[in-house]
Amino acid sequence: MTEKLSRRDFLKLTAAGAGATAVLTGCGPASRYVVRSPYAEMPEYTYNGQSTFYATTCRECPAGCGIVVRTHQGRALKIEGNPSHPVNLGKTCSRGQAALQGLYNPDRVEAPQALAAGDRQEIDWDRAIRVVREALIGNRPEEIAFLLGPSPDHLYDLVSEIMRSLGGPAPLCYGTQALFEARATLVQATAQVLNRTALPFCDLGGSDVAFSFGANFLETWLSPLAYGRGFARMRRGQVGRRGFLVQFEPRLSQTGAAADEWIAVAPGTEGLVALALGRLVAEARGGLVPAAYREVDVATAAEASGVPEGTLTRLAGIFANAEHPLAVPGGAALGHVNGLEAARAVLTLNALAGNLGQPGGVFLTPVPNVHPDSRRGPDTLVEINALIGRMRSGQVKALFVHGINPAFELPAALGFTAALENVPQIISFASFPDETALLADYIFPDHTPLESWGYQKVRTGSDRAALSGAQPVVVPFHNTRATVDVLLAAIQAAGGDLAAGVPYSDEVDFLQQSLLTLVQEAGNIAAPEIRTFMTQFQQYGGWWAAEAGLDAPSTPAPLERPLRLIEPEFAGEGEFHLHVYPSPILGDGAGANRPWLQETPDPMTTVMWNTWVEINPETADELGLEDNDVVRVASDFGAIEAPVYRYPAIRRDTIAIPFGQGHTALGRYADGRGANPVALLGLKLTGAGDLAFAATRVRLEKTGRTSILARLESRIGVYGEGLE
Amino acid sequence: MEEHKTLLALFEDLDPTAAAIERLRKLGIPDDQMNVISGIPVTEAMLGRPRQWSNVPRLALGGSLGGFLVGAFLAFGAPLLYPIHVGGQALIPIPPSIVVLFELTMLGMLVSTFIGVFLDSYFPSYRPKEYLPEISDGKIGILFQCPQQKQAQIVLALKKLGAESVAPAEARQL
Amino acid sequence: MLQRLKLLERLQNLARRPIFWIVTGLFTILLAAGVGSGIRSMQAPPPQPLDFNHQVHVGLGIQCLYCHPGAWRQAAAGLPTTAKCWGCHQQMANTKPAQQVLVAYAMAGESIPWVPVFIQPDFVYFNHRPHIAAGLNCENCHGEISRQTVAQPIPRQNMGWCLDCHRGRAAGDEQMLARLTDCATCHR
Amino acid sequence: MAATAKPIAPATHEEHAESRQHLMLDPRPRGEMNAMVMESMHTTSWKFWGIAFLLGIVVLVCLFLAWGYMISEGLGVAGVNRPAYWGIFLVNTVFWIGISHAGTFVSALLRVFKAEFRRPFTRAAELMTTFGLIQAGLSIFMHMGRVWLSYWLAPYPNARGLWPNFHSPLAWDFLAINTYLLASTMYLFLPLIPDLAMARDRSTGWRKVVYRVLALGFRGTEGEWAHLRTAMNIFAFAILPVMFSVHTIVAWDFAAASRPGWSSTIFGPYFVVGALHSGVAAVAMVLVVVRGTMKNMKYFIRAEHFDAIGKLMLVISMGWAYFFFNDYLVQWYGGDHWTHTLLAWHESGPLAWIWGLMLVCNVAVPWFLLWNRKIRSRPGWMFVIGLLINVGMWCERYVIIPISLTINRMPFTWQSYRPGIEIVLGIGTLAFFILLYMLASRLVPLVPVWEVQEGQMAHSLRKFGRKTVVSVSELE
Amino acid sequence: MSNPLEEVGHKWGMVIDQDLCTGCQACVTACAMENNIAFVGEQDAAYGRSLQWIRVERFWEGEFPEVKSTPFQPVLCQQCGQAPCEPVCPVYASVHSENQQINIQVYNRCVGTRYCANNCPYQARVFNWRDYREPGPLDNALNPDVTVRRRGIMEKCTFCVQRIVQGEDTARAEGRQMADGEVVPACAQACPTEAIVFGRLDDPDSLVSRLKRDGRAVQLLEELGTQPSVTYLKGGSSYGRNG
Repeated sequence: MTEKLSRRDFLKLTAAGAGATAVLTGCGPASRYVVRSPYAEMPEYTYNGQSTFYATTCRECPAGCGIVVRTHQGRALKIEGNPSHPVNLGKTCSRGQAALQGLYNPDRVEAPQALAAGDRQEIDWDRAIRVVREALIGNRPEEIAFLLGPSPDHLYDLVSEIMRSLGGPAPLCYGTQALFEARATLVQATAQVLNRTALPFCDLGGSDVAFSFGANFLETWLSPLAYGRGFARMRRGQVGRRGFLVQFEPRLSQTGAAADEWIAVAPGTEGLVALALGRLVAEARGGLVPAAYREVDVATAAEASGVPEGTLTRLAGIFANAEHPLAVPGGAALGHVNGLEAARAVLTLNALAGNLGQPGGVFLTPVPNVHPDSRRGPDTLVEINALIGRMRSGQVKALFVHGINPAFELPAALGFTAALENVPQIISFASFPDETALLADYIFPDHTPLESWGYQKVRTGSDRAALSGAQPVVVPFHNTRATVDVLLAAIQAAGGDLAAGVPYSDEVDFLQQSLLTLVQEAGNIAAPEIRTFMTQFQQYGGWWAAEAGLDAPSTPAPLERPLRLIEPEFAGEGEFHLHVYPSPILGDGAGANRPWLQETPDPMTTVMWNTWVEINPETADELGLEDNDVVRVASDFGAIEAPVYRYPAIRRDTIAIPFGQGHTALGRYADGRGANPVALLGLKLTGAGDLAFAATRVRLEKTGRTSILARLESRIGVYGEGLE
Repeated sequence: MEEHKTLLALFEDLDPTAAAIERLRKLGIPDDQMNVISGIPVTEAMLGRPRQWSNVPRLALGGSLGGFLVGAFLAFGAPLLYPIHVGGQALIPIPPSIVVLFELTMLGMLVSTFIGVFLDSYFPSYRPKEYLPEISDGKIGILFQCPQQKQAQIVLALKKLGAESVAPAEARQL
Repeated sequence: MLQRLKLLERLQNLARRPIFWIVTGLFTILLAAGVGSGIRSMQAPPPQPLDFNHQVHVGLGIQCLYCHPGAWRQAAAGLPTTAKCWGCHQQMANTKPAQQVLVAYAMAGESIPWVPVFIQPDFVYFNHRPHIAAGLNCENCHGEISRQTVAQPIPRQNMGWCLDCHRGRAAGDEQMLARLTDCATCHR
Repeated sequence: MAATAKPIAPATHEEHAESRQHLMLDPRPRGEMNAMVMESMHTTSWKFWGIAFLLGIVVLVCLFLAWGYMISEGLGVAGVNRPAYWGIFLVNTVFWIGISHAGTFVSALLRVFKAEFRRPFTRAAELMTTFGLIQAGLSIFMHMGRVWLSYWLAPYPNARGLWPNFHSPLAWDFLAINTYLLASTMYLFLPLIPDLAMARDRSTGWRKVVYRVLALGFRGTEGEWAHLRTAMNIFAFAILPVMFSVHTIVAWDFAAASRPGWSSTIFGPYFVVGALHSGVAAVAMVLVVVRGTMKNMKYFIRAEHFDAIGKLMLVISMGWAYFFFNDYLVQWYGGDHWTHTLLAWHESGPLAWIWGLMLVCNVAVPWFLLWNRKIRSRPGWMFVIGLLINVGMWCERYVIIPISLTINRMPFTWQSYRPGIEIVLGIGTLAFFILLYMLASRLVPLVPVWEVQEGQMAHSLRKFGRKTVVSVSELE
Repeated sequence: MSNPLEEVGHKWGMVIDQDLCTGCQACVTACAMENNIAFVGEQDAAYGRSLQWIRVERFWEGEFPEVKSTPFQPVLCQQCGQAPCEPVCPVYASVHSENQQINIQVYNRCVGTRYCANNCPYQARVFNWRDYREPGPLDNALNPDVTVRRRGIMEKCTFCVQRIVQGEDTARAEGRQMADGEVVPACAQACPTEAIVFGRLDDPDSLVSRLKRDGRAVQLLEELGTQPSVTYLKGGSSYGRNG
């Protein structure tokens, strides 16, 4: 017997109602004839005027945080952290908070669409499933390609299974977010140093001195909320000892701003600094300098990195004297041609500190026992490039895209968009009309995460093995369908060996079968059989091990191998290093269509709604650049234009541009806003085969135009403009 | 009772007017049966007339008292009707109350003064009255009631004193 | 010129003619009727999809809370679902027009689009629970619904109306008065 | 003594020729003056109607349409922002209230002190008070975010059980401005009654009807005059403190706020003097226009009047400079960090030119020009100086409101103010003021003839040895 | 035992540890989502018209390469005990809640004089310069417990008073006292480092009361005597390994 306002009435009540009523405040309510339709039959768990909370997983980035969504009469109202979820313990970030604006975004793909004669037409799902079926069985298996996002989720596991069953190539998973985190490089370095193909977990909370080499772990890196919690624990200190954080990076990031010291190292020399520090630490400790550091020359490192030797010695002293020192590799430090070596150098520093598997040290996160045969890390640019090569040469007949927007995210130099033209059938599962979806022949929109079932493996960030669970918190808002269901329906329609190899009736069935392996494991859920397990899985928002515990790396004596760093190399010509970083607010650009993310100020520059070019004020003075002057940033691979932000904390030889804006699609809030810096990136690779995204040089040209950046901060009050 | 007639005598100057009034009085017309109409404020003293009584000052005083009371209600009474605390200030703060009291006292005084003029002068009244437009051109008129039998005598006397005209006053639409 | 001079007099003459007063009177009546109907529409019971007879139902001994169970534990009292109505009505002969309407809704499985009678502006956050908890009866605010057929609104149920009662209940208790007259109690 | 003051001596007499420069010593028969004033009201060229029409269009577009647009769109179309929450609307409000002070000042204060030069232009000044206050009221309503609820400011029993908050200077403002508007309108009307009666006696047609209604049946009996005189005396004394209170309360709106640069105890008198500064300058401008455009006004408004107003302007300018310096010195000497930042922002910020213009127009211009009697006596000069002073005073309010609001104690929020639709609406109020004044000049005798005649009667020449001097007698 | 049903009046307060604040803006977005704050678009945002109730301030110290940003400072309505914004409102739209000891803005009473915003030394108030309506279906996520504001209305942080009132009502309904941390505003709830702590200042044992007694506790513009309910923990961010 619930009063359920229809959506139209809700509009009336809220937006107009509050307004119109206020006019007639003295005269009585203006919304006199609002009609309220109570339910014909009361749905379960729904009470009059009371909110219902559903636990699910935030899918705005690959970290896999648990969230609880407040729903009210069938509408999702607010996202809150899941307090018992081991990744985020009840906390949320901006992007998670704004996920509702994805669900209720006015620019969603509302129904399956087909491109016919250059026109987009809505089709029904039956036809969509026929199209998918044809694409799956009408092509040879090696002519089918799946390009998925970086999240280790159930879709990846299912597609892996399908492709295995078909005998085709494994799905590729990639994303700019993973690229800027240098995931692939880090995973490979971990494999080399710590002997496991996994992401390391740095126990910031247990350390008292942490040196971060480019890892922007408070913004986007790996698991910002987990690291944020670690940072807080470190700052609160163990026994009255406040943790000390030093950040090595050419441009002061938000993490650097929260750190106690920021060392502006020259781009590409972070690894060199790590090596020099290692040697100095070893020397400070006394005794023999390990083999790893014997070839290191501190003076050369100081010269190349621009960090005075005295500073290095001082920092090495702090590191050496710390009880629980920790070195964190990540981000742009690994985005150079020597990125893999840099990552190894930093990880080796931990070995030197002796913190591997110790509190305040480096751990490896156990992975829940679900589809253990799935791959562990994201693919590298080399593999993406190979796919593009196959596409270009017409070897790919059907391309399925989900969870990634390659036309926007991949460096323009790769030529993905051009290669698409040689693919006869492109099927996008995007929920939003993004750049890739608009180039696709079909858009079969998936539900947005809050309408979806699923699970996501927690790669890092939690203190135990964890599988984050997702369930719909509201009924699908539009005529969308879960991609897993579409694939399964197509496979069932295809029948034959394929259907036999992928024996799931629908998404929930797939989930239940996948989770079967967990029923017996000791975890938060004690259920004898899968149905009960599933209920509790939904209730808790996932499964996680009963006991906290991370794996200690088994190291094959990393200190015994001499560490060498190749000279950094840079793509293209220009007087500036280009430092592209993912916007802490917009992430990989998928957040650009959430108006509130657009209006949430960037933490460091407080800019909203736009892209900017950060440049050292002294350099700007030399070039005659003022704030808001639009400059043309050109590399050998492309050029973009954006207004200048005179950023006090960036090296003079570096300019920085946030990634996330510059969409040419994705709806009204993203389209035509800002510029996309991936257009500038050259194609140097790291030792791990991933893109060396920080190794591009660019040139600046004044355009003579100005464009006012919307910033929250006052240029008068913060920079004294007009007051001198 | 004798028959009375209302006459209006017009004069050019102040002096003859004053003399005429003196003369009328001597002829037995009491002050309360005379009135002077002029285009400028001719004071009673100039013409040797008894001082006019005005209620305006009293009304102003009463009005200011009324205004003060309204102000006192707003300043001291209204906050008690729905006590709302703001900014850590007292519910009834003294300095702002003084401002309220002052403004409403003055408002009461000025409004009642204005109304006082209306009351005392019987404004507005659009009934026909004894009047000549020449008065607003600077002439001074004496409006008086005289017994029928004395009329000729008085007219003659006034003419002698310089009256431009002495004629039975006709009530006319102003 | 002279004619013009007599404008006032002509106005006065006009005022003496009956047609003037008839026209003026009609105009005034129309105006008043407009204003009156406007106000009435604010206070009159809105048309409902079916003329639910409260008197009969209460007379049968059905408690208010049976159909509006939200009142004792949450903000909204709630309206009954079609299923709840049908629970009883399927066992009887539904012959009256209103019952026929109910049958139609129940057969179609649709919800009945009730028009709420007691509504507050959107910036007023009324909560039934504390009112019931404070020992108030439904009739205190909703009037003699048990003697009405279709529910009737109470005129001038405005902020002063609420405050009067709140003040009365908190008489002599400073803390309670502070709570019951706090702006945030109703406005957020 | 004559009811119609007569020339003291033939005009040809050389000794008295000079004294006839004074209006009070150049009497004309009342009838003639009446005719002159009536003629000045009725002589209307096509140019007048052309200008009035244009102004009407400006008022319609710039005031009513623009305001309607702003009401429907919200204040976003104006330039107000955080932290400059108050912008040109309040600049205009203060400005117009300042203008409105002139009427009361000239009329009441000079009446109280029996400054005889006031006589011919008290009405012109009082009209400015009323019309200026209307613009001030409009401006303050424009400023409000939800103007349609502005009646909540009025104290009246209501269903919500709520009364206005008299802790708020804005509530005082509401009372004070309303009191002042009512009082000044009544004060305009009372001395107008005899002149309306005069006009009634001399007009025909619809005007006759209007005047008959407005003159309330006034004949000029002893009683009527006595009540009127008493009331005018009460008004002259009582309206002065009201006038002072109005602008002081406006100043308190700022001074009571805890903001750097605003929190100043001297703001009350400083604002009052500032108001007189702009007000008297505006009177000078209006008189120049009235004298130049209306028939027969050269007789009533003479060089002596401009001379006197010029002296007043000079004195007030000095007073303004004194208060400004006082305020500045204390802020400069004892101010905290924020106050010093604010002063630097005034003096060397991007809008420092406004601050400079304020000082030039308010101080330098009057001080360098008004000491000169020849300049004071020339209407053209007086118009320009009056205009500059008004520009200067507008700048002063602009400096105090939006420019000062940029600087607060939270430097992270400092933002400059860029006017938007306020400019259009400001032009609208100016046009509305001029339009109202123009229309009033056709309906209301701009010169209080009876006051002039009364003055002329009271003035006489007396010989002290060889020198002939003016003497004034007290008629009351 | 006192009857918890009759228990009224809490003094709510907040402590923000600037040493823990990472400037991540989660509080800003969370606040917007909870309180139906409208977004204003680029142009108005550039002109100081954004409607965030909480903002994270940061300044710069020093010159490159020794440059550092000052510790992030989230600034929200300080819920002053003696609030300068309250007495200046002519219509009692900005009033002190006796019950919650916070400063509340009654939106439906506001006539938009913006005096309160001028008088707020913390510049914590924002004004609806336009009707920033959220286009459908975005408005599905509007919180029904918070009034949707229209143009011409001043608004500001309320300490999520809707949650406080609801929490109090729930506790009263269940006949118990409120537990520490039972009610938190959206910002504190989201804050990844728990730099924002919320609770009852009238309870000496609550976390917020204990943190407030910390030696690092300061209040913004203390010299003005506004008695804010928000306390900042400063310091500890220089070298200070033993901060």
